[in-house]
Amino acid sequence: MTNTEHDVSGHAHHELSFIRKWIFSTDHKVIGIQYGLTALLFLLFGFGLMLLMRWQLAYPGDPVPLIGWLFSDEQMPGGVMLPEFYNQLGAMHGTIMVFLGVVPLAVGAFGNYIVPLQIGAPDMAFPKLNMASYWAYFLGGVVMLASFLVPAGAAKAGWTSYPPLADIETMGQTMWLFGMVFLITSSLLGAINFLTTIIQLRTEGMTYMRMPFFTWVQFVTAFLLLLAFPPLEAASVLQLFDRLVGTSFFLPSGLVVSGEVLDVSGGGSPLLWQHLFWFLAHPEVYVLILPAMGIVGEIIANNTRKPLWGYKLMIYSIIFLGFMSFIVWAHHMFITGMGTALSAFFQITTMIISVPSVVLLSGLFLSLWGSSLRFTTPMLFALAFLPMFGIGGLTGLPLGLAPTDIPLHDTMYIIGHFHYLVAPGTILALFGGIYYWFPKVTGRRMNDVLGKIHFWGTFIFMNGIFMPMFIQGLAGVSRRLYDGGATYEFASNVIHYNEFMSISAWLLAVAQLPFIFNFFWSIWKGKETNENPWEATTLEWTATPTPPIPHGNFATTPIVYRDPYEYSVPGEETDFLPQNQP
Amino acid sequence: MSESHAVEDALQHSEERFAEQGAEHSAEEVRKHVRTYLFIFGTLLVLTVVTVAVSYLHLPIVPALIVALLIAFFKGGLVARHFMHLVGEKPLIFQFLILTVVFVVFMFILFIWALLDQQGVRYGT
Amino acid sequence: MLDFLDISKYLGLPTSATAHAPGIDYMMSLVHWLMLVLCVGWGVYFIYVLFRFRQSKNPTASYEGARGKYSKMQEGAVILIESALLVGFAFPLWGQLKNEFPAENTAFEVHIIAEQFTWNIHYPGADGIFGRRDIHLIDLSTNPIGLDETDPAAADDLVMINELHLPVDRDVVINLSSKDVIHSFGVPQFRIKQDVIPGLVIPIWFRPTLEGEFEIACAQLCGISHYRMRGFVTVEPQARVTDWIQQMIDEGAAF
Amino acid sequence: MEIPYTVQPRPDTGVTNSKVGIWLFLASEIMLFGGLFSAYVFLRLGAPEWPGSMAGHDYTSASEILSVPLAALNTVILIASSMTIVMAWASLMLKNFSRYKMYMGITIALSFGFLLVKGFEYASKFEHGLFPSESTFLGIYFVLTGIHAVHVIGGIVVNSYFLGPGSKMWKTNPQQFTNRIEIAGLYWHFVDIVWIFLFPTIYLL
Ligand code: HEA
Ligand code: HEA
Ligand code: CUA
Ligand SMILES: [Cu+2]
Repeated sequence: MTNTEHDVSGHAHHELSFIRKWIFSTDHKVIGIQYGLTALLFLLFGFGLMLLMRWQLAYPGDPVPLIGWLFSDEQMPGGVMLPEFYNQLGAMHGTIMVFLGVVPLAVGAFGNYIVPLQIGAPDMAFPKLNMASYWAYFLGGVVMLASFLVPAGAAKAGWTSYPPLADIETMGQTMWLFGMVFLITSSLLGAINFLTTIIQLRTEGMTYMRMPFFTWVQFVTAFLLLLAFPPLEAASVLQLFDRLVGTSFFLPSGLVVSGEVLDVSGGGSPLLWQHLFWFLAHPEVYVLILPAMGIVGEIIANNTRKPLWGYKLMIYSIIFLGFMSFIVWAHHMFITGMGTALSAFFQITTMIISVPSVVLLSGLFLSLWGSSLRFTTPMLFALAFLPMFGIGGLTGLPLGLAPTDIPLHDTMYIIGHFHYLVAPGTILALFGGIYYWFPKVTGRRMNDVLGKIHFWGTFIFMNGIFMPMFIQGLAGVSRRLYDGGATYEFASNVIHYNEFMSISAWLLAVAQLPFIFNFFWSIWKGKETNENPWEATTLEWTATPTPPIPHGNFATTPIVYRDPYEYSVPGEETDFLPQNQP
Repeated sequence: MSESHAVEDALQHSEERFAEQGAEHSAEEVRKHVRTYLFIFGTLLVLTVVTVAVSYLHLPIVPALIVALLIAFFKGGLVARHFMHLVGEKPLIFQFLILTVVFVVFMFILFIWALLDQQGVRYGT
Repeated sequence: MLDFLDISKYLGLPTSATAHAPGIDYMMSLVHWLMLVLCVGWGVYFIYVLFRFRQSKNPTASYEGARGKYSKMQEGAVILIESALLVGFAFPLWGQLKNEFPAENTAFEVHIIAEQFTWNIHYPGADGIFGRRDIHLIDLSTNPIGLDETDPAAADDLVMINELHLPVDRDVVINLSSKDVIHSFGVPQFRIKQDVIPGLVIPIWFRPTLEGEFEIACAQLCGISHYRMRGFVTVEPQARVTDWIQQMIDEGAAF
Repeated sequence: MEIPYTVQPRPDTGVTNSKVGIWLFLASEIMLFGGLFSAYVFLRLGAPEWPGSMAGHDYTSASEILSVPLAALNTVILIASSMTIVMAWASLMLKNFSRYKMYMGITIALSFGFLLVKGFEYASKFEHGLFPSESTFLGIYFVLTGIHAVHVIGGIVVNSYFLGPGSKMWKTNPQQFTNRIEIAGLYWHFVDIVWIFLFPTIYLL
């Protein structure tokens, strides 16, 4: 390690074959792009499932127009959706959105591409492992998709896969479990890589407290993935045993299914699965939100032209949030018959964990004070994230208090609560991130007019879908209902919202067309930019050329001299000072 | 610039250290380690015998549990401490381990607590 | 207690029909007040900031940014209010529902045995004793809960599908169990919801205060017909309930 | 391009990348087995009797079903292999490559020995109709030992690679090779520790 300069020219001439360069690449930037494209396709697919479902919810029992005939008789005879297909769509929508869409996009794509650049590293610490984790993810995705084709279709016990239902379900559930094992493996490998990279490969001068907000967020996220996923892996193995070997880890004695006494030894517990599942799944929801918050933080600092307010406080909040997220899981289980002491514990921890969220959101809000706001396309998405996260988070409070959770549990209110966090929340932030970093990845900017159309369409229609869910939920309408609640008398005055929500969903789909067009068009035809079009301060923007050089990123290893967001420093010529500026 | 020199110096230093380790001076050290390893190996064997022997006493469940787990923790500790040379390992590694152990303990305790504070009566066998 | 804070009507909660429901509604109102204040407060601030600090109005940003203690005060207030909600409402209400069961033999008792996709409701009849059940006696068309007819206590038992009759203004205890998968017994107007976990018999209690017809809605995904796993609750005076049970037995409507 | 700190430790953390990586991996493994052990405790405390009746017999203690001597033998085998792999690493530190090969070979042989004994155990269970589906006790026994055995197999694969093709690195980059053996050793010791806990919990309690 005598010279810190990397030999660039030697590599530039070294031509890799197409396959090594784009398919089995070990360059974090290519892997990031692979993750990104795959995850976007899965998002689109998951959205497509939901568009189908929303037809059934709006017009229960009516044949699906135009595309109904495409489906098999096991799914939609005569175009009319069967309840078993509805349940498949629901379970797979949840699974795909969470594990194959948002996490791979937020962590696999953005994290992979941006983190090494932001800390001035030549690549991830373990490039081969990085490739392996992408391919494990890919395989997991293939298994999940293939499960639609097996007899009786994909998993239909919800994304939560509660046994005994999941234990006695059809083959799709087995596929779901195998798919999950791949996805978990992928996440674990990825998490190890991120943590090692951030701990070991920070360039000179890049102390922890100089790390960009986004990198910090990825750091904590990686810890969550690393330590929360293994118990679900254990649970998946146990459920596989229940399904394939005939054990009864999750089956108590004395079950009678369809009038027949179930031929198992019994002695298990359905609640065991719930504990193991939520031990992962609660931290997982912070995995969904934290990267989004990181992206929003970057965009806000850049477009307000001032440092993030309370940077350190926010970092501490994230760490605290990450830690606490491991001990709140059973707030998903209040209604399972939890006693007073334990429920008190989990209510307290849940209320405690809401405090760092309040701090984080307040910090982002306060960052706007005294700024010089630029309403660029990414900024619009970032700004919209704030109130949307606020609404989603606030509606978590009545759920976190056990007595008020009684009427709300498993109603549409829950669906509204978390979609405000993951859809108008995370998805908006991810869109913002795409617009923001697109120039770094491609050297071209996306079209602004189309971007703004995309923004307003997405913002309005998402609210159109999810706001009425609170009304329905408060009225008591359960979730996961094939007919959207039409069976029930008490739902009759709120049932009509279903049509409105569904139309919003389809319009939301239309609103994505300008984005998809913009995305591909801009890759080849977008306006070319220099390496730092937003005049940003963090290291990824100082990497020249743009996109940064394969396998190495920086021609000279950058040295960091200052805090991440030195915007509008009094007495300086420019309103931004890159971190590597002495 | 001076900062970068400091880093290089540090690297240089650690390189030298490794070089030394390979040389005579540290060979002696390694041999000393080897003796420890053999001693630990012996202790582990003895403890295994003790564990099995105790199990033949058929103690009631609680003392049996305590003895068995104490010995297991002690054995695991020895392996971790010496074979995995946690003794003298860098603080970073300990930070990981402490964090992980905290979560495992939380999981353990909360699972058991959840089982105890559950409404309802089990039926069937 | 400060009735004007009760906004449960505007939240669109269904009518409340049990003794404990107003407590939950009141708490729900308070939480939503907290949410509303935070939402409106930050919302107004947000919109103001968007206008006040747009680039054309404020071309150079301030390096220091916001000052003052408002955010700390806000966080402090959130912590205080959440603690108050926990200690003042959440713990007592939960304790009441979980621990303060009515004294034995004072309450009206039924057993509900859930299955895909019906609620089997087992009334003990005049003797107040539930007949023995055995899973090996289960026969879907004649004996859905496996009631042992040889048990004398079973003689006057009534087993109905999806028909739950409860006395008004009397404590009710329901023992919930499931034959197959997890269901969830929920009656929105009662502010009651309890997962029915196979392998466990879970008791719940409440006190209906409003006569009328209500629906039991299964709240936990339990298979393809989860969406229509509906039951009916009739709350009426005790005498009518007793009569109804007798009438059903006489008519042989039951199993 | 070169990734820093693959061979030399980073000055401020004092460790190499792969050291950080393996310990993080082990942390996740601790959570995996922590989850499994928690599941075991959850099931066991919730069970009316343990191990309970299976294949038509009533059992009052695990040792009536499982063979304690075989498991004790396996404990000894694993501990010994832990010792030999650390000796393999020490041999490399002493620049004694052939000694390394010997110790690594013994480690792998011992691992196979472990699996062989395990195989005997499994086979004798199956012979008596003691399948995982017979009872929760047998289920958790097979899952815990099975997942552990998968880890042993993983270790065999890695160690064989370092004994065979992977050992060429000794010629080109002895220092990194030594590091790698240390890493492989850390994993292997972990597998040993898991067994140290598995043995009393499943067989003796
Ligand atoms: C990104 C995902 C995400 C996030 C961040 C959260 C955050 C929170 N969640 Fe949520 N939750 C989910 C995703 C998420 N959740 C999912 C997916 C489910 C359902 C799973 C299933 O059953 O399928 C769920 C379910 C769920 C339940 C279970 C309900 C039930 O099933 O009965 C509970 C209960 O406690 C809960 C609570 C909370 C709380 C207290 C927070 C807190 O962290 C929130 C803290 C935030 C705030 C308190 C906001 C602060 C706001 C301001 C300071 C100002 C606001 C300003 C304006 C509006 C302008 N959530
Ligand atoms: C991250 C998680 C996530 C996300 C983002 C979403 C997004 C959406 N969800 Fe979903 N949802 C869940 C997680 C998620 N959901 C879960 C966990 C459940 C519970 C499942 C269960 O019950 O088990 C659920 C359930 C659920 C239900 C309830 C079903 C029921 O209870 O019966 C509904 C109903 O409307 C719904 C709707 C939607 C809609 C309309 C969106 C929209 O916001 C979708 C928006 C998507 C896009 C806008 C796609 C953008 C992508 C592109 C534009 C691609 C571009 C491609 C290229 C450039 C290549 N979801
Ligand atoms: Cu029963 Cu849903
Ligand atoms: Cu949660």
